[in-house]
This record gives sequence, structure tokens and C-alpha cells, in this order.
Amino acid sequence: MSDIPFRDVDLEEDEAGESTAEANYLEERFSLWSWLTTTDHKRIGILYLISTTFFFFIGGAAAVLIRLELFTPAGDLLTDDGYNKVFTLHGVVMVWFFLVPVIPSVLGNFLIPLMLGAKDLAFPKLNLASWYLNIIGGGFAVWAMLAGGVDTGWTFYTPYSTAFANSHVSLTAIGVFISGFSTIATGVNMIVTVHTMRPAGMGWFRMPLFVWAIYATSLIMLLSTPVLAIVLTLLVTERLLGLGIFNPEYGGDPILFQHLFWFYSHPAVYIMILPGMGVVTEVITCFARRRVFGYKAMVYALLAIAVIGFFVWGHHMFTSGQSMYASLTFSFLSFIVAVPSAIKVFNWTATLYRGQITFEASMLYAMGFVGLFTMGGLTGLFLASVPVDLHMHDTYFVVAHFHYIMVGGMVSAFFAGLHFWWPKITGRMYPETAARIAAMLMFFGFNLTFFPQFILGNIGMPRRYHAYPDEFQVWHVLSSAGAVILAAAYLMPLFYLGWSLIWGRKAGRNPWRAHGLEWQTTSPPPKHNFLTNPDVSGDVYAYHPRRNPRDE
Amino acid sequence: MSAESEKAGTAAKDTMSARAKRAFEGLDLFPEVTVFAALVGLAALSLVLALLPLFGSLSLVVSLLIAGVMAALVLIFFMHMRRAMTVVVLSGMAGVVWLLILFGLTLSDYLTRAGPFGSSIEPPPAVGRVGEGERGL
Amino acid sequence: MSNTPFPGQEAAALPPRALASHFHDLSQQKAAHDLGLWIFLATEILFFGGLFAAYLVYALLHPGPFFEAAAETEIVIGTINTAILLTSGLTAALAVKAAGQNRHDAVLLLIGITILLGLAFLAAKGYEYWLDIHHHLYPTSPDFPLDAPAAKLFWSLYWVMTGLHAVHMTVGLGVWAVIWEMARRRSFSLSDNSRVRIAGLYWAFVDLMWLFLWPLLYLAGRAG
Amino acid sequence: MGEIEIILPQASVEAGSTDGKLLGLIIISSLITLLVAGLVGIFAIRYRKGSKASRGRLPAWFDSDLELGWTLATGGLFVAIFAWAASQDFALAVPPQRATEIHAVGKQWMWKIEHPGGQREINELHVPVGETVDLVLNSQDVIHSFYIPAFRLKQDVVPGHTTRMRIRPTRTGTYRLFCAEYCGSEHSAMIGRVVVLSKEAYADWLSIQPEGGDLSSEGRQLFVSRGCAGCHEGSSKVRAPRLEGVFGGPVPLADGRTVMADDAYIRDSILQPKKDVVAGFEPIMPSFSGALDEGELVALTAYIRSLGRRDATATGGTP
Repeated sequence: MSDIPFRDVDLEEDEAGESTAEANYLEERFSLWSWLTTTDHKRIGILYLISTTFFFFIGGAAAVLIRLELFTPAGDLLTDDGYNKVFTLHGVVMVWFFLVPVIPSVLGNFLIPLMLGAKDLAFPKLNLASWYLNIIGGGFAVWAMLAGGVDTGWTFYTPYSTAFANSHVSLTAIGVFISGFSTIATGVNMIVTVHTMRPAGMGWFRMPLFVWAIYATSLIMLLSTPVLAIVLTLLVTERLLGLGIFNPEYGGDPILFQHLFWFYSHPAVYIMILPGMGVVTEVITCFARRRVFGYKAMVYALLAIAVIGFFVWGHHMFTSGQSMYASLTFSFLSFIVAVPSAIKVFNWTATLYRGQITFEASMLYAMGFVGLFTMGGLTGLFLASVPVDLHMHDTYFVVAHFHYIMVGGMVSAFFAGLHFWWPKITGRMYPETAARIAAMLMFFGFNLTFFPQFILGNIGMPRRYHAYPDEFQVWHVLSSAGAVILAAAYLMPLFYLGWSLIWGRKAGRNPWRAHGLEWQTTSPPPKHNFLTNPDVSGDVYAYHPRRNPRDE
Repeated sequence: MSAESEKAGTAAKDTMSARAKRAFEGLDLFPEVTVFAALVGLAALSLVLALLPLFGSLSLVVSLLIAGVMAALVLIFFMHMRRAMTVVVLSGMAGVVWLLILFGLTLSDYLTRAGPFGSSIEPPPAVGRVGEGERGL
Repeated sequence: MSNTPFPGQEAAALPPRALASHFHDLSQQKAAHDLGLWIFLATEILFFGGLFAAYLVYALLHPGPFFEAAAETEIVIGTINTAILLTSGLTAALAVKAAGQNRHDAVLLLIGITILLGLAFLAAKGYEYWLDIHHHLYPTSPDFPLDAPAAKLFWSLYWVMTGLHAVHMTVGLGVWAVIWEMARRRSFSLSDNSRVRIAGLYWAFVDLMWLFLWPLLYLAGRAG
Repeated sequence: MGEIEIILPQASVEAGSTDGKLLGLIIISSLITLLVAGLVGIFAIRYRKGSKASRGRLPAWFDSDLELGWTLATGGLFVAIFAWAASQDFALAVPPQRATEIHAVGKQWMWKIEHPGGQREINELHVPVGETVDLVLNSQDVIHSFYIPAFRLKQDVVPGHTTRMRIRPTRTGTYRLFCAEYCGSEHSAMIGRVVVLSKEAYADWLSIQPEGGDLSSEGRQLFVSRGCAGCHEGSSKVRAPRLEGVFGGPVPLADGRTVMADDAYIRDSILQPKKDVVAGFEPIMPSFSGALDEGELVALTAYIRSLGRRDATATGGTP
């Protein structure tokens, strides 16, 4: 890396150069039909942005209902079945229709070809198909919700889901199954693009870490999602056709369902966090004006998480009746997978050292990410320890832990990335003050919502309880209060980002003076991404704390 | 264009065999046909070994080993894995390796459960199957 | 320097249908298509892999009744189908080879035979399903002929495994049919385009899965 | 029976050692969090844009040695925590010696408990302090999970499985019992109490319970009334193995294997007689699957166990 000559970003950028011969991708054609049949990766990214935002607010509405219900110990707002359906909806929608696609399919779609100097992903039609599969799958989930809901929890444990639930399990499972193909299609597209469409001169170890993160994520998507697909197929055949792979009456083993399910769902947790790590890396290095610390270690850490993440699924099953020897094996491997995560936290922190730090909204989100991800990761160690997990499993401690990773981590990272690349995506600057306020409000609201849940879990409050004994109330009240703040904070970007679309200042090519190839083209980029060949000779992390072009 | 192909279609009826002969003229059928013969031979071997009481409870393992050899032939000669890019070979192998991860760690539970093998699995007292056992008497 | 991102001039020299606009040359496009399909096949291994894992676990938990149940499958039809599939694998492989040499008539003929063999497979499979149902060999049947509960585990797996394989066959036949029609109209260049090669790879894979289903479902439990 | 204690007490042997590990983890992770957050905060202030802090090149050791050091340190720390956590005495593993067995059956949405003397209770579990009790757990429908926060223990109750949880209460009092695995509509109502009594109080409590009949004598009645005795007893032609002394020892099977005659084996033999046939006998026993309910099975098993205990004192261990 160090043998690449230091080249800083072009200082004399011409804002006048925006009036180019080719219209940008947003203005190229306007009709709805042109959007719905587009094969342009940037437009598909926008379609994904719209659909994931839609699902985020459906899932968010369910979360609000959950927190309102838990404000009092009695189950007074919703019926017990109603509550069970709401938390299932929250889980299904947030996991499969928001968290899994949100960064790979929105930012990944938009940015991977740009970062690689390519015209599009390798399979543009497949890319569009993956969006349709995603919304068809989501359509099934919403249909199930409107038809009366589903009450199995997002984990679909048998035999409850196969033989006892009277709700729309099959419909939901089919929806998730379809969305799984969308995930696989995205994964194939990303991997093939990274392998075959890098420009000459961009070796593997010169790729931006965001590309690496999406690459590692895609590996997990491809190797885990098929197992989810088959386990859901078995679930649906058991419900609809009376076949009985997990039926205890035939000697089938419900624990086998859990093995197969978590073979997907634990790696899926890494699907939901690795892209966030990639985003945060890009943001921190840019606003610290410092070359990312330990580039190769970051790459190897991503790949290590992707691979070792497949060896740890049994830590969800310590109390399930699985063999204690298996539990200890999985426990050990779960501690091992924490090491690469620790490497990443260390490297982000070290990147700040001797930097020239500014605090744009994306930087605030990214710094929040580092803190919250650290807490989420460390509480994961609690759950990886067999004796502590025997106490904490299926309590609110688990709920708090994975929300620190998923919401504190992934959602923060998504907002960091959305703000960071917003000028590139829309050509407009967002209002910085409003964005900073939203970022800080989210951090505060998030901690108020979820920190009390660690305490709840510790004093024994089980998950998925519609009503609960009185002694837990004080912590639930705090948590619900935090949720109100969090909900308000999540609505804010909708308004100020919407505002910026029309009234925002024009961004220019490179408002952050960042180094990736995506900043070499106009904002928003033209249909074929680059009007002239992008210059790949520079180092994407050639930041220098003493020469900050943004001082001009 | 279409008229032409229609004409070709009618012509084909008359001289099917002649056309077929011409279609294959000079097309090298090897190594595919050889490999096919080997596959059929292996399948026959597998069938015979499965029907004979030679290997006892390992019989299925033998069948699967033969299937593995057949799969390798298909991969190498029909799917041209030999000539494929390294990354293609790697991705194919990844599928198999991850399958082994799935098997291995799942078995780490089943092979080490407490008590005699599998003893923690018991059928529950199911309703509605009364008397089923008597039929076996 | 064939790898420059924007060699518009080079691309213009090629037939318009063969090269998509976002690739720079045919070799890049071929690499992308091959890799894409192989990755998809790797996911298919894991898709069937979940079933193999279930088979493995239950064969270990209930060896007796599981293999007794396996002895009830229609081994004759299963074996005939194995032979049919192997033959169709040969014709498909030859079709790919012929396509690489732009041998139009041979490709049409070979794909045609492949399709007919695939249809024969599905017909035999359908007849077998009819026999199975006739013998009450499905778990919800009140007259399920085997006593041991675990026999129903085997038969559940039998239906799911063969059913999914048949779905894959059907998809493969659909792909072959479309390609056959396109090839008949000569609407793409056989050697420059990846279609026949990709379909051939997919077909070989479906073939390959059957090579494992056959011993697991038909040969198991026969000895002695 | 006092009020339920709401500040989580340590009421079992496991509670103390689990809490020790928990505290250790809290301290370690708080320190790491403070370290990371502190460094981020300090760097953010010290190296904010325009500050006077020096921004020279990083020293050479910073890049590689520090990274390696941090990686090894965290790796070592994590492995050490694993070893510490794994060192806990897992009562969940195969019980080394037999203890009082209390059967619990989970069903939507209640816990049915049965004591060895036949006393039954619902959503309440009375146990003596200072003794070891094995809870033998079965489910009639879906997966439940038997969770006693004050004991820091939970165990899933899985249909088709018999799972066990060894509890060792150390402190009298009344504690919460939860179902921790989501089991349907009234999951949150599937809660109860665990009452830990002094040994005397437990004996008193047992004596005032309505006569449920001794579990094994109940089993004896079933053994006769269901016709088991016809083959497994008496001096008639040997059609079936005698069951005296069988429990707790090895049983040679017709196919050459040997199994340990434990609860699971007895249940299997009743429900699926053809699965493990004893060497020297014909597989002629009919299945009683469906003919016996969960409670009757438990009673029969208890009777056969009582037959075995007479001369099987030396075979306490399980494989």
C-alpha cells in the first residue's frame, strides 16, 4: 500500500462542470414505468431505499405497540394473541425486509459499481428481479399481517409453528422464502461483480473496505440462506401437506429444526452487521482525515467473521436440550468469533488517533456505532458463556443484546452511510444541524430504550411476555419512554432529508473531499456512472491529517 | 427467416436420419460417451452391491461412495470443472465444505447426547394411535 | 489492456446481442456468467444439504425403522430413472460441446433428446407417485402400511427430496425448451452466448443431485 | 409460604457461581467499554479539526505490534473467560448419581408437577432445601422452558424428549417460575412459584397433600391391570424378560448392542417395543403408545425402577 504515490483529492474542482452532456440517472427518464423496469443499479438502490423505508416504518409501528403494551404490567392494550402477532410482525419485517437488505441492497447496490469504476453490476436484470422478489416476499408478509397475522415469533420454532399455531404461518414463511431468493440474487450479483468487474489496477487489497464488507456479507448470504429456504420448505410442507420431518409423533426432533434454523440465522446476524462495519470504516477514515488503520487486518477480520460466524450457531441452543459437549464447543467458538470484532473496534479507534476530526452527522452516527457495537459485542460474551446463558437465555438481556447490535449497530451505520452518500445519491446537501440533532437524539433514545432491558433480563424477565409481574415495571417504563424519543428521532430524517431533495444546497462532486472512485463522478452520477474513465491510480485511503482540502 | 425454418422443418421429416447423420458429422463424441459408459457401469455396480448382503449396515456408505465417484466424473467431464477458473472451483468447493460444517456441528450434538445414543428422543404418548401396535402381532 | 473499463469502440465491433453493454468483452462476460451460475449451484448444494442433514440425523437416531421404510420405495422405477437421467446428462453435455462449435442442427437435436428424456423421467416419477399413493405411503394416510413411527420420517423425506428434485427438473426442462426455441429461430450466437453452456451446467447439477438421492432413497435398506 | 421475593436472591448452588461469573463479565466488559469510549472521546477532543495537537507520522511499532498485541490480548482474555465459564459444575450434564426425581410436564399453558410419593401440584413446585432434586421434564405439546431465575437455571422442555434439570436449592423462600420459551397465546400466563421449604416443612407439606398414592404402587396396579404382568411376571413360559433388577444396569439386545436401562429406555420399551429387543426374546410385545397417558407412563416407569433398586445399588453410573 505504501508504495502508491500520495495523491490528494483534486482541489480545483469545477462546480460548473455539472452541466454535462449526459443527464444524470435521476433525470434520465421520469416515468414510473421507467423506474419499475430499470436495470440501472443506482435506480434499483433507490427502489430498495423506498421499500426498506416502508418496511422499517411498519416494523417500527409494531415496536411502538410493543413498548406501549409493556408500559403497564397488565396486558391491557392488546390481547395476548394480538401482542404475540405484533412482536412476530416486528421480528419478521425488521429482520428480513429491513436489516438484511438495507445496506447491501440500498448502499451496496448504489455504490459497489461506482467504487469499482464499473458501469453496472454483473447481472442488472437479476438485480431488478431481486428487488421484485423482495417486495413480493414482503407483500406476503404484509398480506399475512392484514389477513390476521402470525404468532410464532420470527424463529418459527416447531412444533408450535407446524402443529399448534392457528395463524398465517405458511403465508409468512412463503414470504420469507421468496425474500431469501432475493438475498441470494443480491449475493451472487455482488460476488460476481467484485470478482470479474474490478478495473485493471484495482487489486484485491486496494478495494475500499466497504466493498470488502459487502463481499464478505455476500459470502454469508450465499452459504446460509439456502438452508433457511429448505427449513422453511419443510415447515410449510409439514403444515400444508402433513409431511412431518420435525414431528415428534414420528420420532422427529424439534431440536433439529433449531440446528437448521440457526445455521442460517446466526450467520444472518453477521449479514446484518458486516455491511455496517464497512460503512463506518469509510465514514471514520474520511472525517478523521486519516488513512484507515490496519487495512489488511480489517479485511482479514471481515473474512474471519464471515467464516467463523458459521461455527457458532449452537450458542442459541444451550438450554434446548442439546448435548452439553456441543454447547461447550459452540461456546468456545463463540468466544473466538469475538476476536476479529475486537480487531475492528481497535482499528476504528486507532484511526482517530492523530487525525483531523470533524463531526458531521455521519461521523456522529459512526462514533455512536463504535460505542454501541462494542457494548452489543461484549454482552454477546455473556450469552456465549454457558452458565450465564442458562440464566439469561430468552430473557430481556438477549433482547437488549441483539438490539445493541442490530439497532445501535446496523441502523446507526445505515444512517451514517445514508448521510455520507446522500450528496452523491441525490446531488443535494442535507441540513447539517438537524441531522446532528437527530443523531444525538437517536443515541440517547436508543440507550434509554435498551439499557434498562439488560437489567430486566438480569432480574429474570422472560422474552415475549405480554403481561408481566409488577416488580419489572419500573424498567419497562424507562424503556418505553426511551422508545418514544427513539421513534421521534427516526421520523426526523424523513423530514429533513425530504426537505433537502428540493431545497438542499447543490453538493458538487465531492463535498467531503473523500477519495473513493464514487466521488470522481458527478453528483448525482450519470446513467453510465462515469463520463470519463475514473482514475484508479490513487489510494482510496490517501487521507492526510495535515493537508485537509476542506480547509480551503 | 421463419419461412426458411419452416421449410427446413418439413425437409427434416423426410430425411431425419440423414440430417441427424449430418448434424453429428465430425462432432467428437469423446470423452463424453466413454464417461457415460463408466457412469452406467458404476450405477450398475452400485445397484448390485446394494442388493447383495455384503456390507451389512455399511451398504449405504458404499453406495454413497460410488455416487461420489460418479459425481466427480460428472463434475470433471460434463461440467468441465478441470478447465474452470480457480474461483469457480473454489465456489463449488465452498458449497461442499459448508455442507460438512452443517453436518459436523449438528452431529457434535447428536453424537454426544447424554446416555445411550439418541436416548433422549422418545415418542410421546400420542392420542389416536391406540391399537396400532396390535396389528403387528 | 483488454480490461479498461470503457472500451466502447471494441464493444461496437461485436454482434450486438452477444455482449451486454456493461461488460467490456466477451471473456469478461463469460467469466461472469460461469461464476454466477457456479455460485448458484453452490447454494443449491446447501439447499439440498438441509435435507441430507435431516436424513443423516434420522438415519442415526432410528436406523431400524428408517431403512425398513426405505426398502418400500419403487426401486425398479428409481433405477430406470437413474439410467434416463444419466443418458440425458450425456446428451446435454454433447449439446454444450456442439454449441461451442456452432453446430446448429446437432444442438437442436441434442437438446430435443434431452427434453424428451427429462419428460420421460417426470412421467416415470409421476407413475411412481401414483403407486406410492396407491400403497398409502404418505405420512397422513390412515392406512400407512408401516408400524414404526420413524417410517413416516423416511417417507416425509422421500416426498420432499423427490418433489424438490422434480421441481428442479421442471425448471430445467423449461429452460431447455426456451433455449431450443431461441436456437431454432437462430436468435443468438451459439458459441458467443452463454445460454446453452449455463443450461448444460444446471442440468448436469440436477443430474448430480439425483446420483445421491438414488442411493439414499432407493438403494438403502435393500441388502440382506 | 411467604411473599415472592422481588430482588433476585441467590437460592441455589448455581446462583452463587453464575453470579460470580456475571459480575466478572460485567467488570471486564465495563472496563473495555470505558477504554474504547474513553479513547474515542479523548481522540475526538484532542484531534478535533484545528486543534494544536501534533499529527506526525505514527511510530513504526504502532502499526503492527500494537495491532498484534491487542488481538492477542483480547483473544487470550476471551479464551480465559471461556475457560472460567466452562469450569462451572454443570448439573445439567449427566447426573453423576441418582437423586430425588420430581416429574414436571409442560402443557399449554401450565406446569403439572408430580412428586415421587404421588403428590401432584399445578404451577407450584415444593422442594426441600439443601437436597438435590432432579426435575424430569416432558412436554405434551410444544416446547416450553422451565425457568427459575432465583436458581439461575432454565431447561427447555421438548416434546419427544425427556430433559433433566438438577436443582440444588440453598435457601428457603418462594421464587418465581416462568416459562421462558414462547409457547403460544398464554405464554406469559404460564408462570408459577417455586417454594423452597426446610426439610421438616417439606415433609409436613408432603404429608398433608391429598392421597395421590405412591407412584410406584400406582405403577404396580397398572402393571397388573394393563396386562404387563401376564408376560413379565410369574413362572409361565418365558415369553418376556423379568424386570426385577433390570433398572440401572446394562441390557444386552438382540442385535448385539448393549443399552443402559434408564428412564428413557423403559419408556421406549413400552412405547416402541420393537426398537430395542432384549437378547433371547421374540419381538412380540405390542406397543402401548397411545394406550397410556403421560402420567401412567411415569408411574409404570417408577414401578420398574423400584424393582430394579433392590439389587442394583452398585450401578449408579450412566455411560
